[in-house]
Order: sequence, then structure tokens, then C-alpha cells
Amino acid sequence: MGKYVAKRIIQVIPTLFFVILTAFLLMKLIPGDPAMILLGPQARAEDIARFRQQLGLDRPLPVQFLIYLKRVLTGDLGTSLVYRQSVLSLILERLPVTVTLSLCALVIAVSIGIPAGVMAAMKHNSFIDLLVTILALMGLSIPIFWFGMMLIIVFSLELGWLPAVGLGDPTKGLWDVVSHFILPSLALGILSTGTIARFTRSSMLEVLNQDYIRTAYAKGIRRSLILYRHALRNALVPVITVIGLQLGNLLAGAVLTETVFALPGLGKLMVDGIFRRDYMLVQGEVLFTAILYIFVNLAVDIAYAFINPKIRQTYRGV
Amino acid sequence: MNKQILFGLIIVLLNVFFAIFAPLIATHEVDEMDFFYIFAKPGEGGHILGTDDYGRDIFSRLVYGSRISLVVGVIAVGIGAMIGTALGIVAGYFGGFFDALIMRFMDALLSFPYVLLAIAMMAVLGAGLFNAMLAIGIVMVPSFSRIVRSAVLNVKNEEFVLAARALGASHLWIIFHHILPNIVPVLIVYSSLNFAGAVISEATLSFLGLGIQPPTPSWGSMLAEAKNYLQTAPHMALFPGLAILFTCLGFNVLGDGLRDLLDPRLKS
Amino acid sequence: MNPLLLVEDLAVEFKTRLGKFYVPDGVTFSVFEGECVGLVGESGSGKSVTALAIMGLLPKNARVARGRILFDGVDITSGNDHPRGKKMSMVFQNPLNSLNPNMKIGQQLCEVLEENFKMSKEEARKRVIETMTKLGIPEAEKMLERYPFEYSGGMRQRAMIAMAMLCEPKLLIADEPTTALDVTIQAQIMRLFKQLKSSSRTSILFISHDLSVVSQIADRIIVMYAGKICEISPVKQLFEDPLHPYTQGLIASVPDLKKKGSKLRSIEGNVPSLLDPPTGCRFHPRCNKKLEICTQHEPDEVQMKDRIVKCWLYEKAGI
Amino acid sequence: MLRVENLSKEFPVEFDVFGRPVKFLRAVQDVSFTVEENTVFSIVGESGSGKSTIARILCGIHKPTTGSIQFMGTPLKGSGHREIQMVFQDPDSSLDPRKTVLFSIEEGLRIHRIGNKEERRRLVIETLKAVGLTEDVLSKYPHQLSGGQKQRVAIARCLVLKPKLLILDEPTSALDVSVQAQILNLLMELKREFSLTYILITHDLKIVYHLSDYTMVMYLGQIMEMGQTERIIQEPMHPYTKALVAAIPAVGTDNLKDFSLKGEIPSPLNPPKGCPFKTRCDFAFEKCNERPPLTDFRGRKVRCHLYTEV
Repeated sequence: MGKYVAKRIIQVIPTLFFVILTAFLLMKLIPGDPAMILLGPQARAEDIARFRQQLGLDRPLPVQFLIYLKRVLTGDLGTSLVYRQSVLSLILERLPVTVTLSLCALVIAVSIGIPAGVMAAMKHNSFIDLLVTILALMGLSIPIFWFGMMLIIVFSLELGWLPAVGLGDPTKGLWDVVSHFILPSLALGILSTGTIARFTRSSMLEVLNQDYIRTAYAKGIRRSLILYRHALRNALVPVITVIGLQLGNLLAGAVLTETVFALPGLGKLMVDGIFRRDYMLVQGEVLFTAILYIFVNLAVDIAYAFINPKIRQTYRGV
Repeated sequence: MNKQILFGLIIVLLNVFFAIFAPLIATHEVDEMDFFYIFAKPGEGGHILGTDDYGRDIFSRLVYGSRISLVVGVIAVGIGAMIGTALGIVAGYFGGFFDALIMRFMDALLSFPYVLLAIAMMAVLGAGLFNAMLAIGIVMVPSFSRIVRSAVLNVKNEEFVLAARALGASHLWIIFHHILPNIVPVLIVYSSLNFAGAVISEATLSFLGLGIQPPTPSWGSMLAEAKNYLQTAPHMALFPGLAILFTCLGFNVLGDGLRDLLDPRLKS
Repeated sequence: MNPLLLVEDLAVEFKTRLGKFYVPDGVTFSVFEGECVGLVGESGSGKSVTALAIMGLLPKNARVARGRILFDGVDITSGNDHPRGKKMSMVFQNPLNSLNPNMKIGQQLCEVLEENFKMSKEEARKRVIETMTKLGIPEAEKMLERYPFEYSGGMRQRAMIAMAMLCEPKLLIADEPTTALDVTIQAQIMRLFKQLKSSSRTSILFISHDLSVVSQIADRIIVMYAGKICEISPVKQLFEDPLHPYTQGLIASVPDLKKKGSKLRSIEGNVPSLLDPPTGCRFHPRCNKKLEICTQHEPDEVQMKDRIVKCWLYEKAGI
Repeated sequence: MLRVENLSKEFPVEFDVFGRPVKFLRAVQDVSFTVEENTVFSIVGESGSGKSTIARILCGIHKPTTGSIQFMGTPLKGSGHREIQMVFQDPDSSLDPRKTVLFSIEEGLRIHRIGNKEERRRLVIETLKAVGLTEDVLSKYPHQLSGGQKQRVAIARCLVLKPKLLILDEPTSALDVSVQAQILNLLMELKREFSLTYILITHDLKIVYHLSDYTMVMYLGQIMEMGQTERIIQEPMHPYTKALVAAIPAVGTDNLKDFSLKGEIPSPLNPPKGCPFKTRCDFAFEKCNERPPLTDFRGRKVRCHLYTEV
């Protein structure tokens, strides 16, 4: 097992390298003098010169990349020009909101998506199956930000049940905090709900068509036990990887949800950064999200190995 | 024919119809402002779906907006599919060093959440229709190349490919005569699903103000404007969203139906 | 003596996109206690569907359209209250796919006893180890803790057979149990079946496309073609004097170790489509002895001592 | 006609992080044999024996790791030799499902740039007749044909290139029993008519006995025994060959009595040291821990210590 984990960790290294390279090249796409753009039009000439030297902008491209690589690896994602603060500390400040939002959305998606998918598969080609399929596809077709706006119109503006925007105030009690997260989580969760429902359905259908299910029936086992012990358990194994992948999508989707619901998370930080031309902040945030995503996936892969006997046994005792 | 596919196809064709005959279907000019009817409710003053903050006819703007969605979809999917297919074939068919290099790079691109990468690219490239199509297309490349690669790996080990090699066929011959025709179904399904993704992405970028700029009537930019009038004029937000929803649903339903049809695992 | 299994005029209807078809289409046969009956046929003959119908495991798009199945005197056609797993069990062709990949072999075997006979875990485990050892799985206790992919092909099939024998069934249905295996492993498994046959009172319905494999174990052989039975006969007579032209062709077309290099006697033409079977006798388009009547009318069963044949040649002869 | 010398093939199976192979599967190990013109040479073995790998090397799909192959006196280089063609086991997978019969048969001619469109069509139709098919199948797709017809198309695809050597990889094992004999008969007719040489790869000793002149028995990538077919099957020497012969299910007889092979085929990834068969052999003794040489013994070659003493 240890060997497997080590192998997976080593495999991450080239991906990380390319991710950093991409983030680096992204900034090279900016037309014009990067130092000038990064510092803004009102910067003084000497500042620009100092900045150039600091980033090594006068050196050849590969050298610049090495400098950048070294900075990233030491945890330096640059300094935000707007906030005059290190990008990493800005990110860490805002991270809890985004992570809470994403996890809430994931919980919603899993608790609706999996049962719906299982139900559709068990009633293959029935009305329920069609309904789940259509609803799941609708989930994939709804723009998150629009869905968020609709939720605000219905539940805040019309019905007045839930607050529309902003974070709750902890001094006003737990409900105030929770209620502010309900609509954003719903809006964000819808996309993943569709994906998870669809994937669960097809995974379950595939398993139900396997020979070993027929064997289980031939053994005289009760249908309910077959569905639970043989079908569902096997069907959910690949679903776990999909849930892991969803976490990445949710982090990205948070950008939009936070914009609509005015939540002070990573997404809001990023969109604000874009409009204030705070390129360092944008670059740092994009890179941070990607690296976060890679590690979430790594964790999911390792978890997957633990429940998959084939991997577990192959590396048994190593 | 399968009902699901038919349903998807009808929505898709309806969209194409609206886009082509936009000038005939629209009841008003796109930029025509009706000052008597600002924020008109649907049906008021001859405006089927009402008007927006400038008194412009929402229905007509939606009809013209379908052109933008389709163009963005076609070009972005075209870019993504072409580059992605080429890379996927090289990686899958030849394997080895190129495969490792290409796929590691694609993994890295895939680590950037789809929307985030598009947003970052737009932030750098600057807003506009062309840049939006380019960014959305490029963002699609890794997922296309991955899916094509795995399709190629499946086909590559089929006996008919070995048989062609035994006949003395060159790699190019095999790629063009045996690999490509056999991955076309995968490409069609995936293009249809990605088309929906492209429409949403365009709307997202425009909503954030990074894509198509007003007054061009893109569904996303209409929503961006509507955001400020949720209380006064909720219908401004409702209809463009529904347009996006139905367009995407059409492509998703179509792609999904085709996938079920072509997926041998689910055939009995 | 009453047969253990009686299949009477069984017809299974399949619904597909291209239309309905019936396979098998009206088959009647029986299996007696302690007997091994071989069921032989090519693809599309309906041999596996017959087995699944007996087990009550027809696929969703199929149903018993006609006839009935009696097991131990009880009608089990409807599939409710079916004795599978208790008095009847089945071994499938591909042992790898037929075992749950994410479950230990031991658990998959114990389950049968725990569920069907309400045995305790320890009791079940003991019985499973006993049965596995008897079926030639070495170090059974250790093997219980392994997953199917850790077994070799032959061991997997042994485990499948052990699973089927745990309940000491009255009838064991084996559907091409050696086809997916290598030649030498196939011979080992065949020996195992012979042992089972002689050491237990279990009746076996042994299905295969390969006449020579079936002939090694069966007491009687049923030959099927395109959903119909051609001939039922004790093994010895079947090979010494095959009655139906199809059986004759089948036996003659297998190369044997006596006539080297000569031209093989082959059956011309191809296996017919299930959707559009030939009229009259289904074998007539490929038959080298066909009569006028064969193209129009289906032959009836002709009983000849302990043999049954469905062919106009014998009906006409008036035997 | 064909001389294969010291042929070996290793496949990389495990890679390190940099994609460099660290573990190899020795699929074929030090195999030499010759095939005479106008004969049928059989390669017999179970899974993991390396028989299909040899076939794929001969028709250029794989490159050998070491060893040389001479065809009609000249060394064989590169892939796709027109005069060596191969018929695959399962016509369902060896014919491209999206191509018509015409395309499939014509493909070789187009690859080798033989003839113009009309000439090619004429050649295709001629070949179709030779394999017992008619012109009306030309525009059909594989799924519209029966198993036997598909295998005929696969044979025609090779034949149209006028090969001298045909490699038949389990040519009938995917077919219905009643159709197998048709295809075997067809193959024998074609051999006479076009004076072909066959390399027949199969696990079915009955077919081997019926068709072939020389036989090579393989186990885990190595030759166990090689010689004239009749003699090998009537009086097998190597314990493995003996077991194989005893395992033939013969119609109407019970021959399993003679069969006593224990255990299973070891994984080719981790073959036994010394004689590969020693783990299953009734006669194994101490010396079998060393790899036995391939020795000439009464007019054939055997790799077994039982026959080296003499």
C-alpha cells in the first residue's frame, strides 16, 4: 500500500510542474510590457525598473520560469497590487467561505444524486428513469449564476424566507449563518447533483448487467440483498472518483455563486481582482485552485485504492 | 428513432431555425428602444416577453442572441475538437514519450477548473467575442484529447487494426481508414455535450463582463444587466436564463441519448 | 419413475428492436435422478436460454410463452418460490465475470448457506472449506480470503462449482463450464465433473457446443438446432448410429485421429437467423436428405425405443 | 522457405515513473524452426505459450527482440510483407465493422498500390469466387454476414495479395461447429489450388492432426517438442505433449482416464526456473531445475531431461 501511495505521489510531480508552467505562461499572454501592466499605468519608472529586476523580467524566458518556480515552491504566490498584501495570505483568509460553500453543495449533490441515480437504474426504462435523466440533464444545463438569481427572486424577494446576499452574522445566532448558506449551496450543488445522478445511474446499470449479478440470483439470494450487497456496493466504487472530481468543479463554480450572492470567498476575490487588473492575484488564485484540485484528486485516488481490492492486494505488504 | 434523441434534435433544430431566420422572427430591432415601455411586463405594449431597462424588446434580443450562442458553440467546439482529436490520436496511437508528455500537460490543464481557466484567459486576453470563442475552445482541448485518446486505445487494440498492419498498412493509412471512422461516434456525442458546455461558458463569461460586451444581445450579457434589476424586473433575468437552459438541455439530451445508443456496454 | 425435471413444450419469447422471436420453440425433455444429460447445439440453438428458463433467470426482454417446467413434481415455470440455490444450482461459462470482483471468494460462498439455510457464519465457513477441499482447491482456508482476480482460471471455475455444490442440489446445470478454459485445465475440470457424477446423487444438465466434450460425461444427449430438438438419445447409440441428418453431419464434421488429411464431411450453408427461421423442418435448407415435405411441415417426434428423433425420414419409414 | 533462428520477444510490463520499462514478460524465448514450402506447420500451445506472438512477429505486427527470420532466402525486415499474410481467429473483430466487404478485401491491394480501380475490383471478385462467396456480398458490412462468411472474407483479404505463406491463427475456433469443417475444407482446397504454405496456430490437436505435416509444441514461450505431426501425436515424448494428447476429447470415447496433469499454467510473468513444465510434470526430478536443452531424439526435437540422458 505504501508503495502505491508513493507511486501516486511521484506521479503528481510532473502534473504540478506543468500546472505551474501553465500559470506562468498565462501571464506571458498579456499583450504589452508585463511590468507596466502589472504595476498599472500610474506606476513610476523606477518602480517599474525595480519590479522588473525583482521578477527577473530582463532575463531569458526559461530563467524567468525557474525564478517563478522557485518562488511558487517556497509558497510565494506574489503580492497583490491592490491589497498590498501577499496573495497567499489573501487566499487563506477567504478560503473558509469557499470551502464551506463547496462542501455544503457537495453534501446536497451526493445526498440527492446517488439515491436518484440508483432509483433510475433499478427502474430502467420506466417513467422514474426518464424523469431522473431529464432532471439530471437539466441540472447540467442550468447556468449556476442564473439559477442563483432565480432562487433569490423566489425565496428572498417574493417569499422572503431566506436572506439574499452576504454572510450571516455569528452574533445573531447559528440560524443567521446557516440561512445565508442555504441558497448559495443549492445553486452551486445543482450541477454536481446532475452529474452524480447520471453517473450513479449508468454505473448501477452496468453492474446490474454483469454476470455476477446473475450468479447471485442463481445462488438463490434475496433480491434486496443482491441489490445492496452485490450491485450497489460495486456500483458506488467508481462513483467515489466522480465525487472527488466534482469538488474541483464546485470550487470553480463558487466564483459564480459568490458573485451572485455577494459572499466574500475566493471567487469574489478573483472577480474583483480581474476588474482591478490585479494580475498577480488572479495568477496566484488560479494556480492555488489548480494545486488544491490536484491534491484533492490525489486523496480520492488513494481512498479509491483502499476500497478496491485489486489495487490493495497487488501492493499488499509492500 | 429513440424518443430522447428526437426530443434533443427538435430543440437543437429549433435553435438553428431561430438563429438563421432571426430577422424574420424578431418583432423589433435589436437596439430599438421603446421609451414608453421601459421594464415592460411580458405582453405589455406588444412586447411578447417584455422589455429591459432601455425599453428594448427582450424576445427580439433573445432571438438574435441565439445566433451568438450557436456561433460561439460551433467555433469553440470546432477548436477544441480539432486540437483535442489531433493530440489524442498522437498520444493514444503512438504512445510512449509523446503520450506521456501530452497527457501530463493535459492533466495539468484539467487541474484548472474549466470555468476558472476560461476566466483567467479572458482576464489576460481581454473581453470580446473572438477571445471568448478562443478561450472556451482551448479550455475544451484537454477533455477532448483525453476522451479521444481512450477511444483510440480501445480501437488500436482491435484485431482489425492488427489485421491492417499485417496487410502492410502504414500508420497514416490506419489512422485515416480505421481509427478515425471508428471514433467518429465518440466525437459526435462529445461535441454535442460540449456544445452545451460552450453555451453556458459563453453566458458565464459575458455575465461576468468578460465575454461579449453590451449592447450586443448575448444571453449572458442580458443576464448581467438583469442582475441589477432583480427586484424591479425579474422577467429580465427569467427569459434569457430559460433560453440558455433549453438550448443546453437540447444538446445535452441529444448527446446523452446518442451515447446510450452507441455505448455497447448498455446494449442488451 | 417420475423424472426430476420435466420440461414440456417450452417456448421462450424474446422481444427485440428487430422483432419477436421464439427460442427455444417447443422443447420437451426430462432429466432423471442421478442422470447426466448433455444438451448440445450451436449458437442460436436455444440451449442456454433453456437453462436460464429452468433456473427462472431469463433476461428482462424474454418470457416463457408456452409450456411448463416441473421440478420434483412442482411447477416452477412462473419463477416464484424457485428452488434455485437450495435444490437446483448452476455453473456458468466465464468464471471471472461470474464472480463478484470486489468480494472475497469465501464470503461469496458462505453467503449461499447463510442466506438459504440460515447457517451461522462458523458453520457455513466449515462447510465451505470442506466442499472446496473436496473439489480440489488446495489450502482452502487461505483461499477463502482471496479475491477472484487472485485465482487462476481453473481455480475460479472450481470455486464456482463449489458454490453450486454447497447446497447439495438435486440438479446442477452446467452451461459450457469448460469453454473458456485452456485444454489441459478443461480436462481437469471434466474429470472433476465425472467425480461429482459418480460420488453424488446430483443430476447434471451439461450444456456445450462441443459434442466430444459432452460425450465424455453424459448418459443421454439432446441435440438442438435453431430452437428445436432434433434428437434425444443415449450416448453410445448416438455416436454409433446417429439418426437425424444434423447429428450425422455434426459427428462427421469433427476431424478425428483416424482419417488424416481427407476432406471433412461438412454441413453446407449457415446457421439460420432466429428472426426468420426456415419453414417446415428448420434444418431443411442445409439437409442433404431432405424430402418434399420437409420444406412445408414440421416433423413430429418419433419414439424409437429409448430414443427420440424429429425427422420426416423416420416418420415416413413408419417405424 | 521460412527459417526462424533464435527468436525471442520480450514485452515491457511495468514502468518506472519516467516511463522506462523495469519488468519484462518473456513471451517467446529462443525459438528456431524452419518451414518447408507447400507444407503445413502447426504451432500448438495453451494460453501464455507464445504461439500468437510468433504469428504476430512473422506478419510484422511485432518486432522481435532478438533473432532472425529468413523468408525465401532473404532476411525479413520491417512490417507488412505482401507474400506473408495472416488470418485471424475471430472474424468479428478482425474485420472493421464500419467497412464494406469490398473495402476490406481491396485494402491490401490499395496499400501495396496494385492495379487501378477496375483491375482491383476484378481481382477481388475472382478471389471471392475462390473462397466460395458471390459478388452480392461486396457492398455488405460484416454484421450482415454469418460467421462462416466473415471468415471467408478474412481469408479472401489475404488471398487477394497472392501470398506464398499464410499464417492461420486459430482460424476456426470462433466458428460454429457445423461451419468449422467448411472452412477447414476450404483452406485445404486453397492450399492445393494456389500452392500455399501454412503456419497453423491452434490449441486443437484434432485439427493439427488432420491438416498438418510438422508440429511444434510450445509451453510458456519455449519449444517443448517438434517433429512430424503424426509421430508427435501418436507417440508423444515430452510429458507435456503426452498430457495434451490425453486431453483431446474424442467423440464417443472416454479418454480422460489417461489424463493426470496437475496444477495450472504458471504466469508467464513469473515462469518457473529451469524447465518451465517442472511444476506440473509427473516425472520431474532434481535435474529439472536446470533448463533442459532442445535435443535431437529419434528424428525429432525434445526439450526434456528424460531424453538427454540417453
